Amino acid sequence: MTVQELPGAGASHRSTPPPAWRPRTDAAPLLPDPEPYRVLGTPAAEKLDPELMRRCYAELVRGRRYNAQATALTRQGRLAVYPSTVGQEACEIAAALVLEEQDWLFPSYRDTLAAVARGLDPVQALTLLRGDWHTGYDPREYRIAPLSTPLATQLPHAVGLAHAARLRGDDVVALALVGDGGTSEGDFHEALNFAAVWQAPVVFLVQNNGFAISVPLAKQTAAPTLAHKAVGYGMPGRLVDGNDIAAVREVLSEAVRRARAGGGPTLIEAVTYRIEAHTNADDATRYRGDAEVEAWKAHDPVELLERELTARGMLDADGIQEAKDAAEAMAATLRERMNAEPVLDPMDLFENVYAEQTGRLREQAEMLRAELDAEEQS
Amino acid sequence: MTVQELPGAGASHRSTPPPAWRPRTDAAPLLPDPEPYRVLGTPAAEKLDPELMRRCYAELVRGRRYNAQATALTRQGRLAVYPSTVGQEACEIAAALVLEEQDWLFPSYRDTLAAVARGLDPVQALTLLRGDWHTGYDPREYRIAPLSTPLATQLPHAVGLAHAARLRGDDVVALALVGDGGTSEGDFHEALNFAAVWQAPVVFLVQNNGFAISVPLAKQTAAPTLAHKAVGYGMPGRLVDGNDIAAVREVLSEAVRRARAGGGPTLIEAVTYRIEAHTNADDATRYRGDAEVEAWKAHDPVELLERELTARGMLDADGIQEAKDAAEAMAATLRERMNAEPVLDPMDLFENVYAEQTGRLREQAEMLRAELDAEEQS
Amino acid sequence: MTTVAVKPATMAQALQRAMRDAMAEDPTVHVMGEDVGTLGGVFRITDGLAKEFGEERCTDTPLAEAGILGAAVGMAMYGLRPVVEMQFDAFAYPAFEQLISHVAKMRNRTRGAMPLPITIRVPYGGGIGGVEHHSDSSEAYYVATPGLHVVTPATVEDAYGLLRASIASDDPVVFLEPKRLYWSKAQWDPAEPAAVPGIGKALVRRTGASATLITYGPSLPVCLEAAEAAREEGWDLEVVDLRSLVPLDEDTVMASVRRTGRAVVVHEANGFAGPGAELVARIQEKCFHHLEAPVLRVTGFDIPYPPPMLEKHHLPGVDRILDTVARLQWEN
Amino acid sequence: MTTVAVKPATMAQALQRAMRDAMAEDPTVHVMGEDVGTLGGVFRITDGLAKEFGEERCTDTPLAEAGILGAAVGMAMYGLRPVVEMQFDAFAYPAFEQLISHVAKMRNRTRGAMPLPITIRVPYGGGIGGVEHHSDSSEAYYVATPGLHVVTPATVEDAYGLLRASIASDDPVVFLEPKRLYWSKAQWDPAEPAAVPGIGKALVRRTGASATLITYGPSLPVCLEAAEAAREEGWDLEVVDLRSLVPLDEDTVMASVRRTGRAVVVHEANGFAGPGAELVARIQEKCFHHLEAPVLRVTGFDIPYPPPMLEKHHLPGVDRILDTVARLQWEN
Ligand SMILES: Cc1ncc(C[n+]2csc(CCOP(=O)(O)OP(=O)(O)O)c2C)c(N)n1
Ligand SMILES: Cc1ncc(C[n+]2csc(CCOP(=O)(O)OP(=O)(O)O)c2C)c(N)n1
Ligand SMILES: [Mg+2]
Ligand SMILES: [Mg+2]
Repeated sequence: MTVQELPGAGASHRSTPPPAWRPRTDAAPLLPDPEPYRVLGTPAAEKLDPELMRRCYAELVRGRRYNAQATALTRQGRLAVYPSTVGQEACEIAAALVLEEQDWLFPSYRDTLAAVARGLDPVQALTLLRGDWHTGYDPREYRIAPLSTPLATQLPHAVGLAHAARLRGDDVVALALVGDGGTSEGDFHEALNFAAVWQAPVVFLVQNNGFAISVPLAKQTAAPTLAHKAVGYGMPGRLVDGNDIAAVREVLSEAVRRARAGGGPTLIEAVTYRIEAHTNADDATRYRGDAEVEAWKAHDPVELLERELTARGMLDADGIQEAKDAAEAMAATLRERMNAEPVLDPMDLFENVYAEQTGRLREQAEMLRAELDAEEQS
Repeated sequence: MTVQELPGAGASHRSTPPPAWRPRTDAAPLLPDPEPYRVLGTPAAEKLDPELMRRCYAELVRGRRYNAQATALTRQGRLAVYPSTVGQEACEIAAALVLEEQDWLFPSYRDTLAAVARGLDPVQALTLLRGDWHTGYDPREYRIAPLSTPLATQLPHAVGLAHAARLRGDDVVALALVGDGGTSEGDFHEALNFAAVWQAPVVFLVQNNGFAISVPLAKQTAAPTLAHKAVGYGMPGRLVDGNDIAAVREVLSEAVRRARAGGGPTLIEAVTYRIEAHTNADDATRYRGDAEVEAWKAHDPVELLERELTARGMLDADGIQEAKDAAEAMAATLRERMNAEPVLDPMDLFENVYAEQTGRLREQAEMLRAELDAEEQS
Repeated sequence: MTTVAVKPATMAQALQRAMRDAMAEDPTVHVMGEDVGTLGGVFRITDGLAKEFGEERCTDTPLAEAGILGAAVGMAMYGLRPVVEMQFDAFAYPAFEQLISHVAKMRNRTRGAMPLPITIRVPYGGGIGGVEHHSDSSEAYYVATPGLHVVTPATVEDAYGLLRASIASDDPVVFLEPKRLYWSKAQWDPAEPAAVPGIGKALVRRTGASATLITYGPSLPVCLEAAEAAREEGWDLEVVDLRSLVPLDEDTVMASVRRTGRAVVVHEANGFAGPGAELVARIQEKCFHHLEAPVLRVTGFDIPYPPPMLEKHHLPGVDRILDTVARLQWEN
Repeated sequence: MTTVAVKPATMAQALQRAMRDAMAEDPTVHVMGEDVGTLGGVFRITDGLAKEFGEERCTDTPLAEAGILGAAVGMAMYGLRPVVEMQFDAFAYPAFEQLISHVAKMRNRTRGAMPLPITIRVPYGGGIGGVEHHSDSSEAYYVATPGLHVVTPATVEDAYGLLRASIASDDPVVFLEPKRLYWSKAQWDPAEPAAVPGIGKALVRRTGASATLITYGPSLPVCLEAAEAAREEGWDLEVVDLRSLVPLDEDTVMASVRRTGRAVVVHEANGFAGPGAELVARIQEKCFHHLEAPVLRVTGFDIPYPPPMLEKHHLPGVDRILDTVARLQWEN
């Protein structure tokens, strides 16, 4: 299946006058197929790579366990807050796995799992959420941008980075994650437009999990699908079943390939569902019913893949157990490591505001130093 | 010709899970016809209303003369700056004429002509541009919002006003004008999205005049047309020849009618051209060639209509002369009235910052009062 | 006179009540923002309003702050009184162009013809363990923008009264809600809410003779605590609660400082070019010959809001206030 | 030493030259913004750069300020040094969320791992007859945001030197260009541009003994003129040009005020909570016992920028400065 290419930034047909003006109808954009693309449970699943799918499965199981562990840590007071991705693991994992080492991931505040699946130490991924310093790692080391809390603001960053890499002749693709709610922000619009005009090697993955906190998609947009937004930027738009990791992976990898080959950006909407509340602090019963949640639970990303792989003999009980054990081990380590009280030096407050401390900051640092010394003495 | 209706804000199909999920393909949006809609020079022109078209013609001639006079006023120092709409008069006039008395017009900084054509005294319309107070009229009296200089920021205002009117049960449509460059702003996106979700009675008219100051459309968007942006909001998008006043009027009036009937917003792209420089302060030769300008001059909105009407016997030499005379009379009056030195009271600086002057402002007003008195005495 | 025992109410409840009463009295009052409808807001301040007044009067908007405020401008142009909720301090930033270039200027540019009676509620400040972008004290931006009123309550009673006054104002009001006081309680009778105080009057919350602490919002309780503690050191501190940053009630402030001869301004916002700077500048101008010592400030450091685990070092606390009072040249 | 006669250059030329030299020396420097390429910017400050370095180094972007600054953030993350032009002061507002929530915070939030060497050029201030949104002095917003440097030249030489220093800085710099000085001229040899001064050093532009005028950017020439005129009144005024608002060179300021004992801060921005407030607050704290009179301010009024026909009343002028100096309690 291919996505028809759209006219790129070079299209300047509209600066000649109407009498001579002819639209490039031969390159007219296709509307995205409003049926989410699926692989699992369809004949296309036959061609799945067993090795890759087992890896996906192991990561899904680990991701689910990671979610459970992180939520448990909020109850133990070890995390201040955790936005769960239970139900969305297929998107998170596929996003992490589709990238090459030199590529960049731009996660939103919800996407610690994608960062972890890309190889980031979970403790480093979670510093923000435990109330420690914001970014517990060097973004350049992992090519993972800091988690972005202000919604959609990370999208222009991804565009700028991808554009810079292309200008420098480097083979780098940026993959930016955003929620359905985030698509309403002006930054979403500006980022997609810049990406299309610059033909930047960037892929936008919208995880449409049905809600922006309590606000359902129907109050967020009147478009047939969020993928339809691609049309207005002149880039391909794709709709995919976000709980079908094989499908998400395929659509993503096609988009990444196109970006890498100079074919410009793609907008992908992955239809999924946030099974748990917005965060541990949220009460989802205020805005949605059990029936909806239950229906989505029956379309669980881990089970979908497990069912497919076992039915096809690509996964057996041992394989399942192995994945579970690995996940448990990860969880145990994470639990243990998160139980260690983090040690922060208050004097670090003044260290990185600027490359060089201003006089004012030096003064304030001295004041705090004196206060801390006095405390220690008393 | 009809525009197929799109699914409105009520479309909540995506909150049920994929297994049960079926897109409303029966209501799939149409891509806008990428050929600008035209009437003049086509068989459709036969059905034109002679009365209405003569009115349009008179307004076009007056609009062209208004543009010339305003530019002349910049040379005489009577206007600080003037962004000309020569070449765009069909859009400006059609926008003004399509509205009912109770409707609202939301002009951009360029659209004084639309305001004047709606009935605003040109001297009041031009206060901003002569360096006088910003809004020389009561917006509520004329239902013309203040000219908006920050690009696209007027669009959410139009949505909010239209929405408010609908909530109050009033029959009011808002028509908002914006440039091609303005479509890149986040506020454009947010406004269109709000309009669609709320099904607000608002019409967005993009005057694509080829440039945002020096930046051609090809650097502004990679979309096939700006009308295609409608798809991503779930509203109808239309492309129209912006120099064909009959076509612009028809497309606008259809959109206004739909909005009035509760059918929600429409995005219209009018393909036109800015014949003169961005403003009198701009040097257009730095970024575009004569050939392009000449080609567009051959597609002049005034001439297009004049040709059509005379060919069809709807307009004769007398009619033409009459329109010219009226335009000259308007220009003479405008010239004369703008020659009067405006009298501004410096103390007004403090009058309308708040309903009630703060203590600080009272103090500052006293200081200025004392300075002015001292000046007078010396 | 007999006093009726009333149950304690939280600031959150008082704010909710203020909106409810305003909506009941005036059909042009509309509440809008992210999650304000069905959910009742992430802090539940709008709880129940959608149910009572319908979703058209208390509306869950799309997630776009410039769009929200811009739409509110249009609604106000048509005669409504929008009450906009910004979900957190830092999430008001996308709306700054609408705020600065339209909300603040509309009355002035139309020479009074088109005032915009918009109330913009912004939960602000730290001390709740919030992660980045959830603890900013962004008042410096608002107070530096002529055309806006900037108001912030520090008590349950004021929360009600000031919010009513803000909604009733024909001018745009940035209504800053000290989020760590949302759950603070006081004896307050929702059935008999206090008379609505106008905007722009400061209040002496505690009288004293040695020096004046000038503060507002989340720092008021800290200052009152410091004033109590100061008694041990022999200082009798007066505490002024500004309640409104624009307009600023200079009369109350100057009268107090002239009386005490010493002043400290306390706020959570960064010190550098924060609201305290204006107060200090003005006090030294107006009270120059009454001052026994320079006017000092206790503020947040000049750093981005710190990680929650370090915020206690950043926020003005009792000790730091007392240390600063001690520097008011008592030996003179 | 012999001095070579050089032709006068304008500030606009010096700024253009600074970018050109920076781009020639460092291939990671990229200029971007609305109309900066083919047109060379509405003020022609980037004139010729696209031609010399190609459109990929000097890029006409789509018309979207948040997108421009956001893209610059991404480019800086990848190691480029973007120089962003905001077309006018008020058109930087749509980019405030990117500025406050990312540009200012990135180094701090990544604990130094990811600094953002972005220069944001903002033509600012009035006095050019510009219509609404074209004359704002928006520095209060920038200086209240920790993590940003805020710099503004007042002379042709500094325009070059400070812009070079800003582009070379590893931290984000808001570079405020006083647009009414764009066409101011000075003897300045583009072939031998002066050494690049670092960011953060104020300069005494005129020595004097009676009082200190502290100012920056567009108000420097006004203050120098006022100082000349003051001689007639018998006042010998010192004039300090801040050049950098963040960091603030307090040493130079305080040394001057301690010497003269009197100070007036002058700027175009609104007075209320403007940058002058911080200066006054700091001076009275640091120089309390040296002050013969309160520190006063001459600033724009606390109103939205007025219509051009009235701007002369709003802008600090020589007379208003002298009137204010006269109020410095000379009778003491
Ligand atoms: C600019 C901005 N406005 C508001 C918020 C507060 N907020 C945090 S998460 C959220 C909902 C996000 O919804 P969506 O984009 O669908 O992502 P999801 O939470 O579903 O992953 C909101 C409104 C924010 N973080 N940033
Ligand atoms: C938010 C904002 N950014 C920048 C500007 C400066 N500016 C004024 S007009 C203009 C170009 C506008 O182009 P377009 O939207 O196509 O309208 P046109 O001028 O062609 O009518 C620009 C960049 C502005 N007015 N507002
Ligand atoms: Mg969501
Ligand atoms: Mg244009």
